[in-house]
Amino acid sequence: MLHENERDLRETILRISAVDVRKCMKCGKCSGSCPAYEQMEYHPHQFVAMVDNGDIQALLDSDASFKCLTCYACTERCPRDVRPARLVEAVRLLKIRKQGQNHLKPDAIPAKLEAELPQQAIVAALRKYSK
Amino acid sequence: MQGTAQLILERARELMQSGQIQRVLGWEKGEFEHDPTPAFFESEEELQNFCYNDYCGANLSKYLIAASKLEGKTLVCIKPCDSYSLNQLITEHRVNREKVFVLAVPCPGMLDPVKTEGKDLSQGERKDYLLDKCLCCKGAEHKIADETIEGPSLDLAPEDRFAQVRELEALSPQERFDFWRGELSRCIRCNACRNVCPACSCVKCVFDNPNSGVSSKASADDFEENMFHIIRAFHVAGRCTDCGECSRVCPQRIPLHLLNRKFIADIDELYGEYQAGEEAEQRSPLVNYQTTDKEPSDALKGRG
Amino acid sequence: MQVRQDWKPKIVAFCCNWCSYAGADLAGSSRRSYPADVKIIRVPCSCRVNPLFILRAFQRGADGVIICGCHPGDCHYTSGNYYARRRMTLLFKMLEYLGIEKGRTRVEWVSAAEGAKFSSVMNDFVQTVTALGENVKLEDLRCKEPLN
Amino acid sequence: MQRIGVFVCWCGSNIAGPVDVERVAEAMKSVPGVVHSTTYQYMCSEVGQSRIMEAIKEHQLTGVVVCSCSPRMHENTFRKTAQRAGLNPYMVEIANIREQCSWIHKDKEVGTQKAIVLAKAAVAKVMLNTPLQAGTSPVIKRALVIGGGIAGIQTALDIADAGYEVDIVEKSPTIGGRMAQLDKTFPTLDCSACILTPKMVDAAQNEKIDIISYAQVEKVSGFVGNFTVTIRKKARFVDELKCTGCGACMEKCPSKKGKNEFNMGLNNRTAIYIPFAQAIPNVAVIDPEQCLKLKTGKCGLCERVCSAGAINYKQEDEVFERQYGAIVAATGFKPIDLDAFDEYGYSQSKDVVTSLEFERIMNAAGPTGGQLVRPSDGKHPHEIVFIQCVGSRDTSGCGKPYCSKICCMYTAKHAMLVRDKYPDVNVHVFYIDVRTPGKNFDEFYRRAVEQYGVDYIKGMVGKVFPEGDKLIVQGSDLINGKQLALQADMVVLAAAIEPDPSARKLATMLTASMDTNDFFTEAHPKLRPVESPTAGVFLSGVCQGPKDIPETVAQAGAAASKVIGLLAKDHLVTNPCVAQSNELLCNGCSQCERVCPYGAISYVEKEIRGPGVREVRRVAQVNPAVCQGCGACTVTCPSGAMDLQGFSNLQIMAEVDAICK
Repeated sequence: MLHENERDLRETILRISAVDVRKCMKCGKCSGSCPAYEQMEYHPHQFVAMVDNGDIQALLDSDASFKCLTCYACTERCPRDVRPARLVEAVRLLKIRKQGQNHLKPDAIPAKLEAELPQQAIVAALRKYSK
Repeated sequence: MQGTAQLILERARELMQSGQIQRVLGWEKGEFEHDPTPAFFESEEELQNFCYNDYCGANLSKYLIAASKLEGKTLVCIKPCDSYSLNQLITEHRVNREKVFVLAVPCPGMLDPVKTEGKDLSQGERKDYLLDKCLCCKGAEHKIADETIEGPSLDLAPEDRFAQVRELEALSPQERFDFWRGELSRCIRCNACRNVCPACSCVKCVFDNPNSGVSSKASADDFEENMFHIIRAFHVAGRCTDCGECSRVCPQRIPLHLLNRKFIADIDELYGEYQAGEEAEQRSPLVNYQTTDKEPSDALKGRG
Repeated sequence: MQVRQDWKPKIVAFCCNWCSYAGADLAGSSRRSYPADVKIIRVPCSCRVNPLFILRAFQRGADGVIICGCHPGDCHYTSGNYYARRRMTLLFKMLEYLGIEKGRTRVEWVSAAEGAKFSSVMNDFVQTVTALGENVKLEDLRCKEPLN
Repeated sequence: MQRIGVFVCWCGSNIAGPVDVERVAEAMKSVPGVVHSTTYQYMCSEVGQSRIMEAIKEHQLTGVVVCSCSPRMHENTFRKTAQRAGLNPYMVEIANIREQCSWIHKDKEVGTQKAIVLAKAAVAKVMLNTPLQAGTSPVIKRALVIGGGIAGIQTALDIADAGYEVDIVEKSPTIGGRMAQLDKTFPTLDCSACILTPKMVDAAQNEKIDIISYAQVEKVSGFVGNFTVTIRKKARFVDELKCTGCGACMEKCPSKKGKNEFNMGLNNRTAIYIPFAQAIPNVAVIDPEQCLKLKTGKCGLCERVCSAGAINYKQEDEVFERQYGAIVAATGFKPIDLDAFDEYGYSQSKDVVTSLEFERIMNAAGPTGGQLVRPSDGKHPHEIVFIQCVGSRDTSGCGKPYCSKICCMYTAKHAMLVRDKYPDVNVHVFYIDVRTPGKNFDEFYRRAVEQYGVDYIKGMVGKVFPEGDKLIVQGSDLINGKQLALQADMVVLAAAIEPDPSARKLATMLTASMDTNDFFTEAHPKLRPVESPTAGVFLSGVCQGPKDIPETVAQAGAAASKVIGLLAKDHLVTNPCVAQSNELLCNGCSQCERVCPYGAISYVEKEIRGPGVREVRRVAQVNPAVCQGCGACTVTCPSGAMDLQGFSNLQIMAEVDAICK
């Protein structure tokens, strides 16, 4: 049995993502497709399994959701139409919606700037990683 | 309207002269402007009485059942909303497509003689005088046509046709019962609704068949009034195009279309949107199924 | 409304020959009782039940009508209960729309192995209909025997 | 005027305990129409039955109601009893006062009252019964098998073995089907051709079997026992009777650009060709798309070299009709198209192949002579990656939702064969689950792992892309929690299988139902797995669902035994409780036809004469040999033209009335 809190978190993630994690047949094609696999502490298939298990806190504590490139390869190739990227997105949203949990702050931007980096990417990242 | 009528007549004459059609199915002038009646015109001479005016609300498609049995081709004037009924009749093999020349005629919305009676039409908007069915117009597109006469169409955002159904659904069972008792108790069993309905085209109606077990010429009590209308609505469920003729012709002004629309609303909600007569050879939702259809117990959940 | 003290509802149960009628038989052979108010009419398939029969039952004074068939997917005729499911759903929703208490109509899937289910379904249905009382909205008074 | 006899059974104390049977019998005496009412301890006993027979004669009964146990128990018994006494067996109705009354009601008053109502309902019904005659229809003693793969061949051989004539209609120029393309078969690794071709020869030499190759079914009419089938035999441009299969024409043919279908398009063939060496019939065929003579009128080399004079450029399609008593669908399967699976690089690299292509590459008679080489450059591969479940178990819409069933085993077979023949080649298999239910199947798979050192990786491949002359296979290794990027020389995709596209058209012609995946539906998923719901149509092989060779052969035999059972009868006795259309009431609207699960309803234009009516009208007709009596049509019919004999509208309403009284 899950704790009430765990259950709530699980429900929240499922509601935000509209993903049916029970459809997963644990084939691992999502993680086989993921270009950010090495950077992510938890991999796309683990997001699905961990959400199903109600193990949301670990996902929230990890920065894996910010390493996801949102390329949707996992979602595109999933044979069961599970859409793991939306779970990653939901975890990220749940995190940045909390006070002071922004992953990217304007102050931190100058350090990340590279000459080649398009302006648009910075704005997009700011939108994606902070509320 | 007069321009349109003229265009229809000219074309009808041409086709008749060339021998492509044997007769015209249209509307005949009445005594007054507001009472044209459906009629067959067998000759150019007869066509002098043809009219197409603001009161030609009648759906002619059902008459084609009889016309299909006649020699030669019949030209029929079909308004956009009538085209659904015609498609449905073709799907059900009641009308022989080969024997029909479909002249698609434009419709600017038809007037309700009850609404216009004693009124000065220059006062108020056209909308106020339209037939109820026109207020939920399905649009200016003909779903079947051999040839199209261009002309003005109804420029009106259609009302939500299910609004009244939902209002009724929101009432308590007793209120609904009282509403329908009030309406249906006015029924005089004149059979006008049945006779005009393009879907109600059985060669012999169960209500006229002494062996059906439900025959009755006149409703003797509440039950039979209900029974007649429930059975009628059920028999046309999935085939009713919502042409609104039943309510239009009811001398007691019973809103019979609300029974049909209930079936349509439920079908749309439970089995996916379906418009009977949208095209020929469709499969009606009542002769179809999905293994995943909702269970009756779930579909009937909710209020009272 | 005057209800006689000894009033018992009249219930008509249409059961398909292959599953539900056999389920009713099993309820009997395993002695799972349900009220005698339920009388069963055997039909080959739930898709044989015409809305006319249901209205006829109400007309003649039935207080509740239940249709039992094979579970979806198990129809002896492969698809009959799927058609019945649509027809009955729409008909019962229409009756509800006309203000008839929806507890008076029901569709249940009972397999030939579900004797216990058949009995519990019937017990429950009789209870529901009894609570609703006599059917007065859909009856033909000429068909009624006079009240004593 | 009906004269009804009521017979109330005590069933020992089973009924007579909780029900006052004498009171029931007494009460029935006053029911209009009832002329005789009595009880007996055991109605089903010899004595009980003879009492019924005596009463039928003595009281000139026209109908009988037995108040007893469930009709599911003894309806047939009492029908036969009535028949022995000269009454039509369908003039008997049963009131179930045991299972549905005495066994569930303890209160004797309650039980007795209910028994009376049930008996009255049965009387009300029997008053409206009409004598019914079970009809008969003749059986044509010839079967048609559609599809000449192993399923069709086996079915035909078994039917012929029982002494019946059978035709095989095969759409390609030779029988053999998919099995002929296989190299080895699991789990025994015997050579596919070695076990299949003798069966093909048997079929060809069997006097009872007529192989109609390069042909298709165009139209089916009729019903069980009596089908009429139109067959189109496509023009081969070669006289089948004259051609000796010497192959001289193939050597001379200058047009060599046709895709070799037998080798899955891995190499080319000539315009005139014999699909493979052991083809049956071993007769050449000209591909009109490739033949220079047929396209341009210039060439004619094959005609010149053919010493048998078999070439006929003017040959035309031959269309003919034949009659059959039974039809077997054995249309088989094909691998799915991989267009929707770009990630595996099938269209980008020649070295990504399907398993069936790999089968041809490994086959000694295949395009490479059985040498394992890369299709792109002919080099020997060192790393091969197999990917399972390509398009199977896929609910995303790109593939098929079902498990294709055979892939786990043939992949293990391929992996094992490669390791056996080329120990220098490393073999990796990406799998989601390894499914090996079957005799000696799991042992086989374990042998691949344990003895042959095949590297099984639990996980799925995300993408395959060429890099230099290698293929990079990126996939997950779920057990080790790693993402792998393997360098492979070849990738083999276990593509899902799907029913042959011809099956859907055929199903429509046969009015046989199909599921959403286009597999034929069986009459009952457990108890009638080789019959279609359409009487007289049987299913053999993968057209009913994915299966391997042993299962296919078993099902082929089962289908054959069902066919034999049917053809062994001279006449079919039909159930008289079938639908009947009253032509005077029928609108011809086709609604009933759409709900009929058996295709029993057809329409005719007919002159209808009735009171005040004389016109030609389209009306429904029910074929009583095909109708199973479900009654779906009766409710669909708005005019009430369609009614069900034995369960008519009026009969059921009479029961309703009796119960509600």
